[in-house]
Amino acid sequence: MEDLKIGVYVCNCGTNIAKVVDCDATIESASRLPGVAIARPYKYMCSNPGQEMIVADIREHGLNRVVVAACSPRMHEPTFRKALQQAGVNPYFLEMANIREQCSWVHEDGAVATEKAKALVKAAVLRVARHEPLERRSVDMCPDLLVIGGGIAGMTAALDLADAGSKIYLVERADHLGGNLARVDLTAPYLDSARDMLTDRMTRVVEHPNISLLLNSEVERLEGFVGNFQATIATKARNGNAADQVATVDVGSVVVCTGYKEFDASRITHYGYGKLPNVITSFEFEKMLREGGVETKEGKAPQYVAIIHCVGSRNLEFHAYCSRVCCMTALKYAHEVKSAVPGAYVSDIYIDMHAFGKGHEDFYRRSSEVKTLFLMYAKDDYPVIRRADAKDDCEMLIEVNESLSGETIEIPADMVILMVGMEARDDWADVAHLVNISGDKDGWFIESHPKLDPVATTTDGIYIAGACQAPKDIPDSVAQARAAAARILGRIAKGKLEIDAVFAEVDEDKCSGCRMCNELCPYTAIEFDAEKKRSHIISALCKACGACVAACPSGAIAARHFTDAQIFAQIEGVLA
Amino acid sequence: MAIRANPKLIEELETYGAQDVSKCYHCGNCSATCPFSQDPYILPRRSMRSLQMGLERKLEGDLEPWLCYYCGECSQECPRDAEPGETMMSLRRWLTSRYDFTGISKLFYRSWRIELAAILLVAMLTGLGFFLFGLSQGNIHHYDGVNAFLPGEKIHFFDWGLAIVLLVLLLTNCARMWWFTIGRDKSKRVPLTAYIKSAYLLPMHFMTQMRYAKCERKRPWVIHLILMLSYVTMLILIMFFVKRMAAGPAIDWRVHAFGLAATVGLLGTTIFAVRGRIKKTENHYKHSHETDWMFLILLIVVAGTGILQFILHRSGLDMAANITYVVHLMSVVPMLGLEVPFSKWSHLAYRPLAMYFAEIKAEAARAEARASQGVRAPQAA
Amino acid sequence: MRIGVYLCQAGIGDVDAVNLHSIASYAANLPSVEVVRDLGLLPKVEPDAFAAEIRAESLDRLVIAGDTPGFFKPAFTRAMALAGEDPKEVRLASFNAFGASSGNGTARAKSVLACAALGVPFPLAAVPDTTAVRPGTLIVGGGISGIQAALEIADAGKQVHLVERTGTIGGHMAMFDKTFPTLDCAACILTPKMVSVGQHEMIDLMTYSEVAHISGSPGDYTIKVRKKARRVDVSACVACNVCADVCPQRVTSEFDNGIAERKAAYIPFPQAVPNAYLIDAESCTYVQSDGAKCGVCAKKCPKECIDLDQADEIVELEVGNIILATGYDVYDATKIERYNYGTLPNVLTALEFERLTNASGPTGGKIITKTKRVSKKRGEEWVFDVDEGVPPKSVAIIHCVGSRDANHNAYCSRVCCMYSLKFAHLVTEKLPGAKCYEFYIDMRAFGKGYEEFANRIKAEGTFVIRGRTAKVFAQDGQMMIRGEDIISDRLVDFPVDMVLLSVGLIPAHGSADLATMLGLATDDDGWFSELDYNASPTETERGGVFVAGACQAPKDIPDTVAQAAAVAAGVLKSIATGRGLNSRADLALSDIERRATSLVRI
Amino acid sequence: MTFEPKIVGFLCNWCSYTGADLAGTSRIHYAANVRIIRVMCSARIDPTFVLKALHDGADGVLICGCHPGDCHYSEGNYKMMRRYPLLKALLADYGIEKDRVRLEWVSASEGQRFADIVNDMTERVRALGPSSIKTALATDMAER
Repeated sequence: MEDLKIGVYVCNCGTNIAKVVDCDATIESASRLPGVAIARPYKYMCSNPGQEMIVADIREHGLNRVVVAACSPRMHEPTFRKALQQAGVNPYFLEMANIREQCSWVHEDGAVATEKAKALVKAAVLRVARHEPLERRSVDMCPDLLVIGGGIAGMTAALDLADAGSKIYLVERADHLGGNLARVDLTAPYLDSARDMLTDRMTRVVEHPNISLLLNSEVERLEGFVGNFQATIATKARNGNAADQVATVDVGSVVVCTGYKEFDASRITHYGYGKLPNVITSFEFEKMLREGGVETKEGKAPQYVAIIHCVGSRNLEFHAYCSRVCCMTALKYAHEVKSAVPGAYVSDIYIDMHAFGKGHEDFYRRSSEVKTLFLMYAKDDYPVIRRADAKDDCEMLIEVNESLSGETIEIPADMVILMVGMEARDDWADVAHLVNISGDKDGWFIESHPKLDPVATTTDGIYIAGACQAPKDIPDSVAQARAAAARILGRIAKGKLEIDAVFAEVDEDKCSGCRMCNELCPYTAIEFDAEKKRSHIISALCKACGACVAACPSGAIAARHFTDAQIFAQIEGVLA
Repeated sequence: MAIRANPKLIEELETYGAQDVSKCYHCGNCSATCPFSQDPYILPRRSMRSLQMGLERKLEGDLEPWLCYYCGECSQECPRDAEPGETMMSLRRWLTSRYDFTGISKLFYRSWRIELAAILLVAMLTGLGFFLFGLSQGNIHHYDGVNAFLPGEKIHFFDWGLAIVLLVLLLTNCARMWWFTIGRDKSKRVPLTAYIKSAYLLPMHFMTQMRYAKCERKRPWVIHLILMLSYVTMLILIMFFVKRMAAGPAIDWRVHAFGLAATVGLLGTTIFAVRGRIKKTENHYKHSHETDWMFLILLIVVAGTGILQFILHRSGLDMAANITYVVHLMSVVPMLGLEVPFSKWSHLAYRPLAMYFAEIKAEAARAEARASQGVRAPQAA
Repeated sequence: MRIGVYLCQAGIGDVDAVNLHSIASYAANLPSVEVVRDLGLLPKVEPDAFAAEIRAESLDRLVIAGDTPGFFKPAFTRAMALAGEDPKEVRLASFNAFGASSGNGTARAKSVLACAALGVPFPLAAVPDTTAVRPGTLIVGGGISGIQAALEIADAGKQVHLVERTGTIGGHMAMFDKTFPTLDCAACILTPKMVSVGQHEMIDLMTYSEVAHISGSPGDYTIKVRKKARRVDVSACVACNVCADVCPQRVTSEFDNGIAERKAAYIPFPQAVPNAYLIDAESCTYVQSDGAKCGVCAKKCPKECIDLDQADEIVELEVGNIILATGYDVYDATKIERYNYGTLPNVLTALEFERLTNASGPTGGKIITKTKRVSKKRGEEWVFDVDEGVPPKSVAIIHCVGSRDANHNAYCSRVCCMYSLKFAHLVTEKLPGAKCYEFYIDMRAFGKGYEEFANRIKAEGTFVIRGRTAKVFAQDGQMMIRGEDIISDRLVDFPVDMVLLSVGLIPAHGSADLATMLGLATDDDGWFSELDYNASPTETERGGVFVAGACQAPKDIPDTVAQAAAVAAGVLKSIATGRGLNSRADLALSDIERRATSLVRI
Repeated sequence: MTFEPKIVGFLCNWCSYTGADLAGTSRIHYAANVRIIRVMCSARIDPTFVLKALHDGADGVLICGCHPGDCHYSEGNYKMMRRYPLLKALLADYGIEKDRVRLEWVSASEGQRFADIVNDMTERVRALGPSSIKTALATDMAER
């Protein structure tokens, strides 16, 4: 290796640094450090002349390492890295000493601050001496996509990418597209036709040349990593005798849109679902609406219809979470009952009315105006449904501890609609395992960041969209599906997948195969090679947090750019 | 014990003017805005709630509607335009019909046609009766004295008769009000001492309407007070001093001054109210039930014909005065005979009574709480 | 096929935008249409009676046409079933859903009706032609949605021009301390994104700039951006603060929402991107005196990068797509007199409290009440004084301020319940022993982890009172609050030291101008109208124009981010293929009719 | 002259280092005794870093990471949180006073908090006096 030739540049930042820190003394001290070929101050290192000075020095003096003592690396590290690159030096041969934000701006005593600046510069010099040239690498990015689930989210993601030219494998377990939305008649709050919306999407999917629609199919296996997955898809044979078809396809990304299932209302005994004939679930009522059969099991038009919210949601016994869409659906039913059975009385038994979206509050107000009787109950204080007596003019009576009046109220009902909440699908854990993501305690898939990255997961290349991440209404599912599509489009646009030069590596010679690191990685980037009995990091998935590095008992894992040697050098430096 | 809800009641109340109550989503804004709202009488939201759910029996027993003076601040601030003020007004109409055992009140409130027909019928009968009586008994050119077209004493006799009928009707209705609000609830016994202790409230509220003054805007109170005082003055004058009122040609200012003032008061406030209801100047004038108009028109006719016959009489135009007088009586009789017991004017009795009852009930509740030491500890604050 | 067309209006939206008479006669001339009846506003449709009509006319398809015909569909479906016809053959011609409530509403309504009569979903038929698309994208607004959209597109290697009105990107999120429901620090997750935007080679960041003019057509828009005179050279400024130190003019800080002051030479906040100062011309002595006075900052600037005489500049951009991410403003609480905001010193709005409780805010995150300060120059004023201010012993939080209220904004602002709960948490956490009250109507904790968060706040000891406060007033020098505690069935009337108003969201000022410039529809409340509420929540009737985040309707951060990323899908798709859709708004009736007819086979 | 301890600070890049920068941009003054070393995540902080720092003459070590739940890498800070008691126990076995090593959560907006922590820690370590570890370790090494 050629001799170290370190250039140290101390920025005055006008007087921002120089007013407190004695820059000349810092220079002087730095110039005596091992390997330092040149040490110079400048008024503003970040300015063009400042950067040009570095470039000129590299060219003139053959510098191979650069230390800039200036502001926070969060500000200008990219600036100076560019300067190095321009001069033909690997950009990672740069180290910055933060002598502004963490020195001159926070200390008043010049002498003390100067000592600290000297130490920080020394740490940087010692560290940079141990830097290694790093290269950003890239892996191939297959533009094709696997979409699991053919509901509204899955179809949306598929269409966006198919339009952009990718080949899509849309895998749906059922024999038709549309998911749960296919069971719905009208959507809230504008009472638009769900069928029209689905017909539009389904027609496009079926007719799209880039979409390979695989109904009656399931993904059996997924291997590989971002940009390079191999998916094995099994398609059930149409007739019983033929064997299932199994195909393996190459895809670059996977969007999981497996949606939800409805809560099983019979689990709440208070409601007598399954025992009382005219206690039905929202989906059963939806079917009545689609077929024009809003009537009791006895074939009569119900005079009193009651709607009970939060069935299986927002309680301690079943699910603590809110299912997000049921309130609006319930309000929709209030209107629909009044339309299908003019003169019917509708009671709506709720906890809090979640009418939060665009047009929702207005819809709620309209429901009030058509004289829906709203009754409020407290969480976990379930209304109780019983058969009415013969003298009553109704089939059932619902007893509610009504919070807005403080009274115990009995509501007449001929039909009771239970607003069943959303639940993760029974096999969510299998799906999570299949694509290597995780679910929360309720079985909803966990996103990479609840706020800033609601579509990615901790496994790079696997995205989630729609209600499989958490209960969601149609616009929010569509938005999330398109967000996943955008992320994938962005990566395809570049052709290759750029991998940051900073990531962790396993030295196979040192690895003992203890697998301690395997479970530690939040991005499941560490694989265990059973044959070699060694762990291995998929650099494309590594985000360089270094958790495994610190944990490895054999010291076999090195964090590029944050190696033990580099940090040890820094420790020595700051303590000088 | 669960109370059975009746989703149909809200439809019944629509005919009494409560069109918007279903819009209420119970934010509690109105109750906290209301100057009359005070534990244990929280209004108007609770009444809105009972009405939405159709808790008929509970509503019958509520005094809250009578504690509201309709300053309208609740309606103004209501985020859902549910018109709590108007709902309370409608509940007062509905309660009036409930207190009235004859069922006439209900007919009037639910159909303005029936009410109008009843008024016209009574007016016609009255007119016919007096005209025939006058023609057979006296001289139409003569206004006062024994040979008068309508002799004072006879009329006065009729007045008293009417007054007694009125009183009986009112008293039975008031008794029913007591039954609904206090008597029926066996769980809460009100000791006799409480009745006596608070008895002073009845005349006080009747005469001063002091609670009305709690409204932020004082003008409605002043107007209402003038109207009420004028009316009562007139009533007293007619009941006790009608002879002197009618005696002419000399003017007895000790009586006539009151009479004139009352007439001016009646006419002035009525015209103000009519104008207000047309232009919707006040919150409580924004919605007008047919019975409101009926009542105002009757009042104007009564006051107008009253003053006109006085002027005609004093001007010596006895015949014209006599005819006007018959018209006057034709409006007075339906007003007193129909409006007071069966319609809007019954609140003259119900409102002070309600305040009296409210205090008694609250006092009884306080005594009970003291006895059981079961004072509910405040949860917050 | 025998079709019956029934016009039924629900009275929603701009009902005068369509000519029903003309639509009815159009419907009568459509093939197979046998019956056309106008049933008027909010008709009572009796299924039994209608079943008789269906039988009598032997209709086998019904079309309900109107502003929101879904309101009447169940009755017609029932009637079809009773008449023994296929209940699926009830088709909706929804004028509002497909943009017939504005512009050439009647023609659009006719095309919607034609599609319904043919049994073809309108969005399938009403697809405009494609057109060539320029690769650049304009994003208006540098809040979290603008940032997210910019990064999604720029990370794909496509050019973005991000135009932000203020001196820094970051928007409202940069003002927040914590974000619900995870309570992670807003700065921790936002500032790295801001820095990425500032350093991204594909993002042309134009702060302190406004869109002045837009011309062109989908795929080829020409934008004039007014770069307001910042008077500080962004590339040279090192954020040393000398200009602010020497500046003699103090004004209230917009970033701190008026609870602190800044100089006329200032940086909105320390982590601003670009990390450069600016001179506020409105308050600058030099600018206001036409150069006669002051100018000291320019003289003292060590980098000599202040040009106080700088003038506005117009920059022209050519882009293919436009993303509107203009966000929101908050409701003006002074409009609600009963809360006495602006009169009582310790009644604060949500954004004021965000700054107060923010660790990098004026009090360093200490929650204190205001102190009275009297000075000759400025008279009596109430300020947050870290040394003298005392922490409040009780804090009341009022929900739905300006929201869900016919007298103000009828809509729900979607985020206030959750941020109010967050405030309650911050109060109980920072001020142990202080009482905290939440006055709410409905607790709208609907998102992932929200309900659990609400449960946690209640468990922490916050008094959650169902009932919106009616009044905040002063009594004998003490602030009082009066409301109804509905669940406990009593009136509450008690003293508090601080009141927080959970003000609702309104469209950002200036968004109406943008809508006009682009010929974009807004709803009654001024939020930009999306193309299709369910199916296309980020597109608009105008080709190449997208909406992201709260400018479409109030939205929380996760939903905003998802939507902003979703917008990028539309943009990237068009850039990838080089073709984008024209405006649906420009589609002619005949085009839609033709396409719908060709699609009938499905 | 008062004793000026030397403290090494390991700060995570996303929250704490940014918070320390904010203290700077907000010009919050604090003791100059802490010298900061940036790591990507507090989970990267190997116990040997702490030992190395103490060995090389540090009188104290400050570790800062994101608040629980805020980790850029989801739960790196929890890993540090779990390692910390073990580290403390180890140090206690070496006879190192507990105040010499400290773990704190500092967010990107907590510039003031960072300054307060630095000042407080400096005072505490100053009160403890110079660390004897360096000499102890040196003796130990020599004996082996």
